[in-house]
Amino acid sequence: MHVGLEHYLVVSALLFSLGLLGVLARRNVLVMYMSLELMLNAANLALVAFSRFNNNLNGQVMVFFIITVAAAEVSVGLALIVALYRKRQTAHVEDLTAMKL
Amino acid sequence: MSLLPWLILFLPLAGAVGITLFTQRDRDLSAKISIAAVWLSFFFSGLLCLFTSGTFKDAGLSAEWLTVGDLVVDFGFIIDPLSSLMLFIVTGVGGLIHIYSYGYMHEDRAVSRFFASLSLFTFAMLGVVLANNLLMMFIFWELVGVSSYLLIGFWYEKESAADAAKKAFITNRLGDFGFILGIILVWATLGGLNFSVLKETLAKNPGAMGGLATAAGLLLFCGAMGKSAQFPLHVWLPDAMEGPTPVSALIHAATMVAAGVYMLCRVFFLLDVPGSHAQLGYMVMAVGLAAPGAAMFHLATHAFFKALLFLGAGSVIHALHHEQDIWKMGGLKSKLPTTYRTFLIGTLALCGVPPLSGFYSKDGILAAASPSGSHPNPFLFILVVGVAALTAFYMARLFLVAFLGKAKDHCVDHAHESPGVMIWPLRILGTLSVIAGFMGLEQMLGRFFGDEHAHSLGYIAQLFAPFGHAPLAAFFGLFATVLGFSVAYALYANASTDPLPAKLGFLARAMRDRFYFDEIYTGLIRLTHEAISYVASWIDRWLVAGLVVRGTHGTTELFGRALRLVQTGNLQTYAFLLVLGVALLLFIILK
Amino acid sequence: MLLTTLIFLPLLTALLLVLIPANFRFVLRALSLLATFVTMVLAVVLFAKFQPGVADYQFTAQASWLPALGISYHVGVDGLNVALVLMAAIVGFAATCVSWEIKTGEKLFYILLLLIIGGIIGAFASLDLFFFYFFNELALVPVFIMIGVWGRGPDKNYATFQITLYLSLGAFLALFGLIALYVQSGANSLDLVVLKQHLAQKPLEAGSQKLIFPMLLFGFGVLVGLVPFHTWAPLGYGSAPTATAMMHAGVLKKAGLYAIIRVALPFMPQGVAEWMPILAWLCLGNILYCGWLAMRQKDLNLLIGYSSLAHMGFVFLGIASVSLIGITGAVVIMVAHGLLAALSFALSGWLYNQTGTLEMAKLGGLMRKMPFVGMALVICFMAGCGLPGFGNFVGEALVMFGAWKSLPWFVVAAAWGGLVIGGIYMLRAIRSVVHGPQPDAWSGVSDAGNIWRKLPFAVLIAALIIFGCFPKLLTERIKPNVAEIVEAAAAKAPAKVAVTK
Amino acid sequence: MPHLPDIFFYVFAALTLLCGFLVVVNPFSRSPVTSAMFLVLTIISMAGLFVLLHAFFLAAVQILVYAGAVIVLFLFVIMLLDLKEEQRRKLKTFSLAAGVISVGAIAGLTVKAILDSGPGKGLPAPTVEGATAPLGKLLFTQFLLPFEIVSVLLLVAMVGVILLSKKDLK
Repeated sequence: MHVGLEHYLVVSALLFSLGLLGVLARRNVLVMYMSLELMLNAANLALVAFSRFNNNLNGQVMVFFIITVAAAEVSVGLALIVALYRKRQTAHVEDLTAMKL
Repeated sequence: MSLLPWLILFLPLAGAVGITLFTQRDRDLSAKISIAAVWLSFFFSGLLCLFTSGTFKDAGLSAEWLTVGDLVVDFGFIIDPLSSLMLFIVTGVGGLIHIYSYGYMHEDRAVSRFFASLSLFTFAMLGVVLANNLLMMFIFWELVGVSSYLLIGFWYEKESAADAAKKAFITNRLGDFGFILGIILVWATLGGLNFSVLKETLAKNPGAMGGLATAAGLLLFCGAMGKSAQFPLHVWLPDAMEGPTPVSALIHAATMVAAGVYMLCRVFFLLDVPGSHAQLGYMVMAVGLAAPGAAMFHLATHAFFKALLFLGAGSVIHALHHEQDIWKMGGLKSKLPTTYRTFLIGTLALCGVPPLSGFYSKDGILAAASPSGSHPNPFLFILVVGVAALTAFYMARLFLVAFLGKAKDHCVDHAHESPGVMIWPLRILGTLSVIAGFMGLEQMLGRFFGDEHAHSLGYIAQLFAPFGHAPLAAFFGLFATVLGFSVAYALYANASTDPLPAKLGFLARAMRDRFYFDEIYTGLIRLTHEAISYVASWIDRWLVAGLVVRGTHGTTELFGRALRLVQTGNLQTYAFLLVLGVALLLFIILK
Repeated sequence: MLLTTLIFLPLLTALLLVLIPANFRFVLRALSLLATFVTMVLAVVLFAKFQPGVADYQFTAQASWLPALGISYHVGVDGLNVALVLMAAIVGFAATCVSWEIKTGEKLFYILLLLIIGGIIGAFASLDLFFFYFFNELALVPVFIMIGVWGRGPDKNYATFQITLYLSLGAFLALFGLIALYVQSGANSLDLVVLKQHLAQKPLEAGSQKLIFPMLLFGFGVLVGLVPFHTWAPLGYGSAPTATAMMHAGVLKKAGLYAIIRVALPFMPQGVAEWMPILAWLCLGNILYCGWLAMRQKDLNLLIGYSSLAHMGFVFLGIASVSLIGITGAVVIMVAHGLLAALSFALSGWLYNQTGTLEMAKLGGLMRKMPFVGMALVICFMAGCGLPGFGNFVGEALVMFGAWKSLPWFVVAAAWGGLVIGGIYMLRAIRSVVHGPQPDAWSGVSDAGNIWRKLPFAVLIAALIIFGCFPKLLTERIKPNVAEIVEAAAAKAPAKVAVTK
Repeated sequence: MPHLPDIFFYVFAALTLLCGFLVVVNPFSRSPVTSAMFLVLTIISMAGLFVLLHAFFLAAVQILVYAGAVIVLFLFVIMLLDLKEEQRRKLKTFSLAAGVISVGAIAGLTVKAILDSGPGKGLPAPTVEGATAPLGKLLFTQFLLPFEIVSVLLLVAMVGVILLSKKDLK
């Protein structure tokens, strides 16, 4: 079968689900963060695929922005994790339950 | 010319405001400003009377105060014999009391405040007198209430004075409640507030008030009851004696109590509807008997001799350094000769001894009720005669015990006559009490109220007039006075303690406690307002604030606590719930 | 332009204060005083220049803001709000004057106070309901913060929660009503002028009128303390710092009433016919029930709080009468009561500062030590029980005259509540606070000594007396607009309450 | 005879998914370092997919930014924090099962939806080229404002990171 939009979208969906699973199952904040990156990339893939098959470059511009924002987000997020680690001596979500009253 | 009423009315107010704002510190100056203001008013009243001979109508007398829709309220004056006479009483008697107070209050710390209140009182009374419409009258009516409140409670640090002031105001308020409703009722049925407008409307259509006449009359009368201290709203008056004695004179005699009668005379035409008399008759007898002229006449003479008596009593109290128990006095005749003489005149006038003024004015009322009078009413006639006898009795008692006989306490030894500023008002009032009866006031008022029989007689003829046209009334009046005097003399001529309580037993105790009216009122208020407010407070605290508000708050919090169990604080639990939600949504959308 | 200056002068001053360091206390206070004083003077100028007897909006200014939704900044005054703007400016100045009592966090306090003042003037002046709501909320939010931070008494936090929740709920309901009005009217605008023209040609359907009207009535009613949504008021005022209580009880509350008269009455005649009888009964709740509650109070501030609710009852009675005289009276009361409530809380604030308590059983005989404040208190309470010579009397008398024809028995009850019950609790308060012998504990208290301390009281009393003696100043301005509103509101059916005669 | 790019697609897709899987659930190692390394592989194979989609510029950016910067940052933090703890902790079976079920549901639903709807049907032959020049033109004309905003965002992120990394963070 000729590879079309559907194929890329399925790959994107599966990749997204993998990332989601990582966020849900892993206990290490850093790995959860990586899983988030996976999810972002899955979205990127879908966008690029749409862009290609719809003959419209706007999708790729969007991806460009996503990558930029993701970079910013990663830097801030990691800085937060470092700060958190300094304070609590852990990077383990089960130990970070300050939100509980 | 039309400037005069404005000056008369606002001079005392200017005095009060000036004293309050600028001369609080200078006690002497404050007193002088106040006295000057009231006497200037008196002077202008004289001018007004001279130039207008009693009646005056002019556009400059009225200004629009408030107009909304069909409610038109003017700020205007009515100048007729009735108000002219009252102007003289208020400014004249009031002015004498001002002067008297200058001596009486000399020692007091807060003279400025006293005179400011006095001026305010004069202003308010003048307003009531001059008002040309019901609402303006009500406005000044209320101001009279508040200024009397300030005066009665002048010594506010005394618990009794503060309580008395409060009581006077609240009792007056009960009357005002009726008054304002009466005003609204009259306005709603007749469509106006000005006395002249109302009179015209009623003249054109005598039945305009219809079935509401009685209601309106009773409501307006309610207001008069409060101010004039008519039964059952009389309870505040005895307590009002807690104020300085000149205030008692002012309230009792000269003006405030008179305001009620004046108001009834002013709105007399509204009440002059068959059927409404009967209810009123037993209360304000003369007005009820359709004899407002007699009522106003008595009001004027009463102002003179009642003020005289109070000021005389004040003079005694002043001389004895605030000793008020008559059973500690006695033998004041030689110590206070002028006070003694003027007090004697006052007593005789009040008791209705001819040829003093009280005899004539009381006779006017008696004559109206006598079998040959305009409104024969034997029951009232007997009642009035009885009251006259009682009056003679208690006044003679007071006089015998306080002025005659031997001194009963050593405080009398140091007594000396009051200074001139206090004595001269007594002398003037004494003179007025003597001559007011045959000056022709009665005829003047009679003409105003449309009695065509009234005509001027010579002064000598005037002296004997009562015996001429209603001999029965005159003789009964005299008889009552003589009876009262004799009984009092028999009991008190040489008494050193009061023999009466022992003889009357329970009745005396009831009298001492003023027939338990205070207790009844306190009980009534407890039973109604206190009880309701207790219940309201309970409802508010436990049902509204407690059950409903706290209940809502409690239920919300309960839900919150239940939901808090889900809040583990674990990021992944939240994420899991989120994902479940997303899955559910996707399922619903995509299925 | 004058109006815009009036609104933004306090707001910009608040912005300026942000830039001044917190320890420049004198500068902060002086600037706030200056700004509010100028605002007051400008408001007086506005009031004086206002041309009475004309029903149109004057001093209007308009700037497009969100054309897609038909929202624009549109301000202007007519007879209804010109006096309210003046009242707000006067009370604002007085509230700034009495704020010397604040000793901590003055910077934030003055900023919030200026926000309240600018916000509420903006709310009164706005002719676009969006901006009315926005400015009203701008003024309300600082109230919560101020009670929470500078409040007093043990129930401070509960009071803050309660007042926040109640007022937010009321505002939410009202917002819902306004949005419903926006959608249902189809005018694509919340501008009063546009709405009026649009609704004159195409009135709302009866069904939506009957739904939107109660939303506005009760939503704004909660903001005013309509029984049974009143419990927040006394407690909140009892805990609030003086200036906040003055601003809220005096001015902010009136915004709710203003909105009812301005929006609910003229646009929804059928809603009026449906709901006014209920309002008439509820207003009795305010007049009598709150009056009785006031009789029971042992704390001066709670007493003032309940009595202010009782006064609101008169306004509601005036509104419920839907008559020219009654509603004119209601507006007069709004103005007079604003001044009066501010005066009462300013005085009770002074007493609290001097004695540290407002429990009436503990006070007494204060007249000797503080003749000025004592006299002002007597004047204030006398005005509170409807003494002629003060603005309140004019308003209450007008309401009673106006309501007589449609609601006679309610007037009887109201007169009883105002004259007798009001007299009883006000005089009891005077008796127990300033009269009687003076306990030794208060030998150290002091009167409002210098002119600055006396100024706020003097300004408020003077305003009350001026409006009381010359009511035409107010009524001549109010009348034409009320006449329009009554005409619109009574178009369908006048309020009639079935009362057995 | 399959088309050559199609073969490449299957290879890269399989690589991407496999490496992604190993990022999340690696049966042999719980170390974050391994996850990070597999993330690099995922990203590189995704760059391959981008190339297949003619998004050359993005493919380059992907490798440069992600593999070159982001993952390095990750590794840097991992080394800095010296994380070993998770190795000792077991994955809870319950949470894993719950995760797998819910995520599986989502995956199943989306994939089914994609396959059912067939979004690629009837589209014209793809001609668009994601080269640097057209993309750049677009970025500096139509998307100039977002571009500038994003640059400000980067600045803000930079400032934020510096602030967060201060020692005496309170």
